[in-house]
Amino acid sequence: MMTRIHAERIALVLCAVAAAAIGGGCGGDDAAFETGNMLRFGNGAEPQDLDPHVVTGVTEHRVLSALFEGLAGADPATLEPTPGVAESWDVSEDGLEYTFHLREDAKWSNGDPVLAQDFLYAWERILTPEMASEYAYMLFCMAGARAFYEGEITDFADVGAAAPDDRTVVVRLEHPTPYFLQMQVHQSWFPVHKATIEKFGGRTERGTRWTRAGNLVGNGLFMLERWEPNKRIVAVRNPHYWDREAVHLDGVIFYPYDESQTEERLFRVGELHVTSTVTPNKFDVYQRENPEILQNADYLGTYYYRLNTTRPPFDDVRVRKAFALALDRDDLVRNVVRMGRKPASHFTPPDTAGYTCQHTVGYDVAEARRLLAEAGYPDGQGFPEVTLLYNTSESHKEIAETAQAMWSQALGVDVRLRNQEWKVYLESMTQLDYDIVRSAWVGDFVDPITFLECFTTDNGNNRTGWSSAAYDALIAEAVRTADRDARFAALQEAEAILLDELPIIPVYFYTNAWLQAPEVEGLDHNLLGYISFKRIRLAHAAEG
Amino acid sequence: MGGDMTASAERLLRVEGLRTSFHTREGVLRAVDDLSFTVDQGRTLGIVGESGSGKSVAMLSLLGLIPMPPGRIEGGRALFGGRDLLRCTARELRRVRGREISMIFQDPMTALNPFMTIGAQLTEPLTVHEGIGRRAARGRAIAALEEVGIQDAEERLRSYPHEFSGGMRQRVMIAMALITRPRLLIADEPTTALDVTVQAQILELIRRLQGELGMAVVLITHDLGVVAAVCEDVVVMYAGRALESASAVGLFAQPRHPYTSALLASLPTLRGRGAELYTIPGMPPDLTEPRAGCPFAPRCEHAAEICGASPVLEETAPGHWTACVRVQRGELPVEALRVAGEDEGLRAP
Amino acid sequence: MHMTRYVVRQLASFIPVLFVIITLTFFLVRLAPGGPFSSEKALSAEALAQINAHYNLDAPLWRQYVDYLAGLARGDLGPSMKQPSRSVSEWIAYKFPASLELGLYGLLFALCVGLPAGILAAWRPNTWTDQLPMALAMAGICIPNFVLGPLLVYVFSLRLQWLPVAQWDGFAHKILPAVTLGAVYAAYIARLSRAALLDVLSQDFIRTARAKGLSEPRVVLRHALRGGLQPVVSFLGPAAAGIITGSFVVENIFRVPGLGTEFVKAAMNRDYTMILGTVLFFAVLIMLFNLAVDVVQAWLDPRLRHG
Amino acid sequence: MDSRAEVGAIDARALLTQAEKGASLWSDAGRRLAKNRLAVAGVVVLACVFVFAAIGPFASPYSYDGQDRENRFAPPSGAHWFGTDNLGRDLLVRTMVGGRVSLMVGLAATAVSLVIGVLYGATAGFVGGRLDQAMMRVVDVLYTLPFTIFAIILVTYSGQSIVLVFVAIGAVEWLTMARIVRGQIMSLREKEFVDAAVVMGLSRRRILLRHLIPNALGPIIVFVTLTVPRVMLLEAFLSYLGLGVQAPMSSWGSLIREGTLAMEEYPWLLIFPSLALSLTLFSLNFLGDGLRDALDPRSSKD
Repeated sequence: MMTRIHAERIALVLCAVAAAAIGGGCGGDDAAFETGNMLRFGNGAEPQDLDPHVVTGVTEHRVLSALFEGLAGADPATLEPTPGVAESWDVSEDGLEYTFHLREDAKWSNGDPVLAQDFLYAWERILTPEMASEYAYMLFCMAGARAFYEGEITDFADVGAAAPDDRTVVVRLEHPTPYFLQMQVHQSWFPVHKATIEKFGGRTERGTRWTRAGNLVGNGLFMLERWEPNKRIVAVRNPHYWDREAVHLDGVIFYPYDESQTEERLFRVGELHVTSTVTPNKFDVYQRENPEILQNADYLGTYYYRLNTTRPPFDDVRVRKAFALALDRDDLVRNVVRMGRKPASHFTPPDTAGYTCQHTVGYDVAEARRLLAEAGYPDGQGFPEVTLLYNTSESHKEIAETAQAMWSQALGVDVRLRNQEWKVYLESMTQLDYDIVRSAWVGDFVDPITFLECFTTDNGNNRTGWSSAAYDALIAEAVRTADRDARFAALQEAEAILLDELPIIPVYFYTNAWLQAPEVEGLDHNLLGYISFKRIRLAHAAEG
Repeated sequence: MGGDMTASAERLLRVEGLRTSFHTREGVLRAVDDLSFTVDQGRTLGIVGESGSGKSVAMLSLLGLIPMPPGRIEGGRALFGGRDLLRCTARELRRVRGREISMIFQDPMTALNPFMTIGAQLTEPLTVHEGIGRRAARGRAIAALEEVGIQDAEERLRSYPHEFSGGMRQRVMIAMALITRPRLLIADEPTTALDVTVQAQILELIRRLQGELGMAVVLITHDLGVVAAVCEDVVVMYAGRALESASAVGLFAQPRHPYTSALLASLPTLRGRGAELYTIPGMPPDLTEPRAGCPFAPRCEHAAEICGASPVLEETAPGHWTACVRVQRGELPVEALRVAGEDEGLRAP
Repeated sequence: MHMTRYVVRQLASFIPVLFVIITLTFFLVRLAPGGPFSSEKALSAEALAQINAHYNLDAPLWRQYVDYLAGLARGDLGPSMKQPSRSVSEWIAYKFPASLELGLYGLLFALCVGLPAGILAAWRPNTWTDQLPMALAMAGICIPNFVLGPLLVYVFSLRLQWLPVAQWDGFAHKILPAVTLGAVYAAYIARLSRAALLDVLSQDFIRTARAKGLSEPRVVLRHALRGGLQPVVSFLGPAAAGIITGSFVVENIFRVPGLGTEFVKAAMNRDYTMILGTVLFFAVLIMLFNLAVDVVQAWLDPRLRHG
Repeated sequence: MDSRAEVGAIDARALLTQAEKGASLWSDAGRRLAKNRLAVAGVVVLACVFVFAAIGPFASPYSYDGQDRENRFAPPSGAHWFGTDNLGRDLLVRTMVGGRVSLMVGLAATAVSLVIGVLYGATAGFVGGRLDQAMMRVVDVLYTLPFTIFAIILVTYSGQSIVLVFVAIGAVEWLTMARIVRGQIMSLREKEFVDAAVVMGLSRRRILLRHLIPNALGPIIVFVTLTVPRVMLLEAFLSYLGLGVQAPMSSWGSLIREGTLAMEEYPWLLIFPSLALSLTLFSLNFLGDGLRDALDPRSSKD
């Protein structure tokens, strides 16, 4: 009867384990919370952290822009500066000095007033070398910021930021920066609450508990109610927010679904109001069946191919040009990329802060063949085998497959495809260990410079081996120039050089597509994909 | 068949015309072909034959223990206590197995469940058939172990089979088989896998318990010596059939079938030391081949044309039945079947 | 008892093995191209230097290794480089419960479906009660979880609307992930237990059991099952360690906040400390499970108890 | 009755012949297999799948990478029996070509894991003791090393080739195989025929290869039929890491993965590659079952 005893014992243990599992699952952190007037927002991925000085991504930005507020806000559609913590500001004649006047009623979520020193504290923190902040360069337009970050100066007082009194912040700039106010919406310029940070660790310590729900003190529309990684982030009304009357939502729940299929399914059953993205296949379906739900907005990003100019055959500009001309972008975008995106015949997206490149690279097979023949490869004869490298993704793959087919058809050349896992791909790209590599650039702010400065000789984002003294000079000139027209003229000239030399082949300009429930109102889109939660309202909830 | 010689004894099991075959991918194998015999109460019947002669299959057929498929019982009757075992439902058969008829097997090393304690296995027939409590069953198990001569029985109940020697395991098997006091014990080569001294002990044990419990025993063996030592009646099987059936005394005194005679001749102990061993020429027949006539004919030194006719058992002497047509017809004098070296002969019990 | 001593000895033998695992992993991950902070937007050399210094990545490799071991000795797995809001131990502590729960349900499902299916199939081999469960098991093996998950969601969540699409809250949220996770294991268990049971059922002691007049259920469940469970148990040891540490695919489809994602993501991110932490955790689990297998095997088969 | 010793020897020999049967069974196995209808059907279907994959593409008017972008996502029709994919390529040809990769990977990687796993596991299980402990610790270590990293390093430092896929998959899959075989061998070691073999003075190598492994074939074959699908799907993950075949070439695993993404909109992209995979695995499974029955020394008893 031994076995029976054992069997009973096992059954008991199993029951206990199961009970523990069920009990553990149902209890604890799954307590119900109010979701009535809350925006259920698909946020794409899990934030790395909620420390504005640590994080880098768009995902984090959306959460942080609900929890913090900078000196200036931005119009959610046009990105024009709007008052934020500063109710007004003055700009000096030369455009190099900004004086911000902070509003009296700006408060932290614990009731403390938001003071000028909070901004200086934050900026010093992000620029302190030990903080090792990856986005510190966003502040480099500030005089001395770069030197401080690189350790050349150690006294923050020497950096161009000052607080003459509790309610005034003065910023001196290194060079004219037309997008300076707009950058205030970026987390790298947000203030942080000194007492909170230092309560949970050192000033420049990463990953302390200050960003946890219950600890985090912000100054935004909402405050952090709960943060369950990979489940949800709940932000609820901040009772101390100065403009609380203007906020319609009771809160936002951010759902981190990096699987866009899952996101779409949740949207379909009504669990999400907004998704972070939509797949091309679903885009087609919604466009056909529910166009009112589908949102699509221009996004400040360019998809392009880099060519390795340091080795044959792409060290020859004629070959580069032949490849660029042989790519039928219209066909590619219409049939493969889809999603309402636009073929790119230049690098900087059109109408970037009023700048549209006048020089273009088009689709001309005859010319492409002529150039290739001129380079010594008539009808592709003798052309070495080249490889198109991309990081693993379904969409990159299908674009690469199409490009391969187009080049083969138009030029008679044999392009092999090669996919690599993300970090390997980055390494190959950085080491110039490729022939052609899939690339993308998304602007940090709305200004052509964010695109064009990538291809200066020493820029870490160049990654093509291409170098042009004339180009470098033009970019440097544009950086120094305050006058808009003169600046744009220099940039036009620079981009023309880029498009003549073609170390890159522009493919298409991004758009941001997502699904949005009909009851969501006031969600405007802009080029940077920034979300402003202030004006969003849920139609049915407002009535009820 | 099966002798009216002991008319006084009550008939316990009567098997008539049992036919069992296996339907394998190679064809139909007739393992038991028209086998008949009887077992009388309290008596010991030996079934003798070479490996593959169908003796084990016949016994397993009675208890419904051959795997079906591929096995199939094609015909016959097996009357036991007023029932035909071959036509019992599975449930009825289960009530016979282990309660009225117990069986022990050739290899005690593999016949006991290695995953269960001796105690659990020993008491299982009791709990299943008699539904008695755990404590009572335990008591009976201890008694049963002591009965088969196992020391420290109480201790041993907690042991596992691998902690026992082969002989001990066979004792446990016997204890397990007899714990329900069955009316018939089928012992399928119970001593083949054991060494000589143990073999004798086990046989002696079976004999003793048979006497004490008054049960009948069917002893399957390929060893005529064992038959001579313990059996009262003998059936000689070859190729799935019974070739001869007699009392042990009668059989050893005068075999009435050439096969039996050849078997006896091949016993090493019956020959003088240093003499060449007698071997039966040829191989047992392939049971998947359809055949007619005497199955032993191809190997029989006395075979004649007439052996192509199918033989049936006939009583050629009182209580002595044979399936040899030539013996039945008197063509073959039984004296010709006497074995050499008979002087050293076997002393029947 | 022998078993206790065996367990203690095995536990002691873990330490050198873990040491080897840590060492190999530590140096292996550094061989993979790219680091935790390589990104599409290239960091300036200064920024990279700063951040490497912050995470001690600028020290000589042997130094980093020694420092890591020193931290380990203090029970400190270090900070996560790519998810700095929590330390590696905090991440494991946060994520493991969901994986464990999902894994247990998955395992429970696998056992509750797979074992009876295997027993049923072995009961009457080559009849429909054998072929139907085995065909289903084969289907379970053919359908990868990244297909099964969406299929189940499509049928049960989107069409029938019985169960939630994703998320990890109430019990209802756990059914589809558990089934998706457990299906292939159920199939494995069914096939393994059938094969093993058939093997056991052909052995002599089963004939003995039948000769005792036991009913078929009793023969199969009491006499054959223990032997038949052995291959299942050997399979389940490492499988269970794998299943309760989570599945990348299932967690992604159903958005389970589990550890499985971390194994893959940490590797993809080159989050060195996270990789080491999760590998170490997994190693300990798998060794414990293998030990558990040994113990269960010994319990199932008394012959192994004094081995 | 003083011939017991001799009888004992005869018994041992009988046991041995039974066990040896397992080894000498291979010739016999083919004959038995031929009588198993399901197994034969499995072989026939497998042969068809091989022909489908190997020769099929030549019989099609389409090529696996021929794009017809204006005709993308076309449902199955007379022109495209399996429909077309996201770039208007014929899915039938792509399924056939994908089969080449999957079949090759499935069989070769399984074979690699089988050979290593069986030899390793059998040795550990048979020798036992300290060596077994040490060998199993090695398995533990390898089992826990992060596979993703391993694959990434493999692709980085060895370039890319289909052979690497076999290596990568074989390298992980043999571990479980070794465990299972070891368990089997350990329990078989207890059986008498091993004692008999030892008594007969056979070398350990011979006992292992001719007596133990053949007797453990049942579970091994079952596990092999379980490994093939795992391996085929693992290939899809490896190609995610950049190991394996490159686009526009594909494999069943990758086709199925892509099909899942379009499951609701363009179901044929999931259905046909899945059918091809399932058909193959089912046939393989029937063949495996048949093979096991055919090779099982016990099934020849009586």
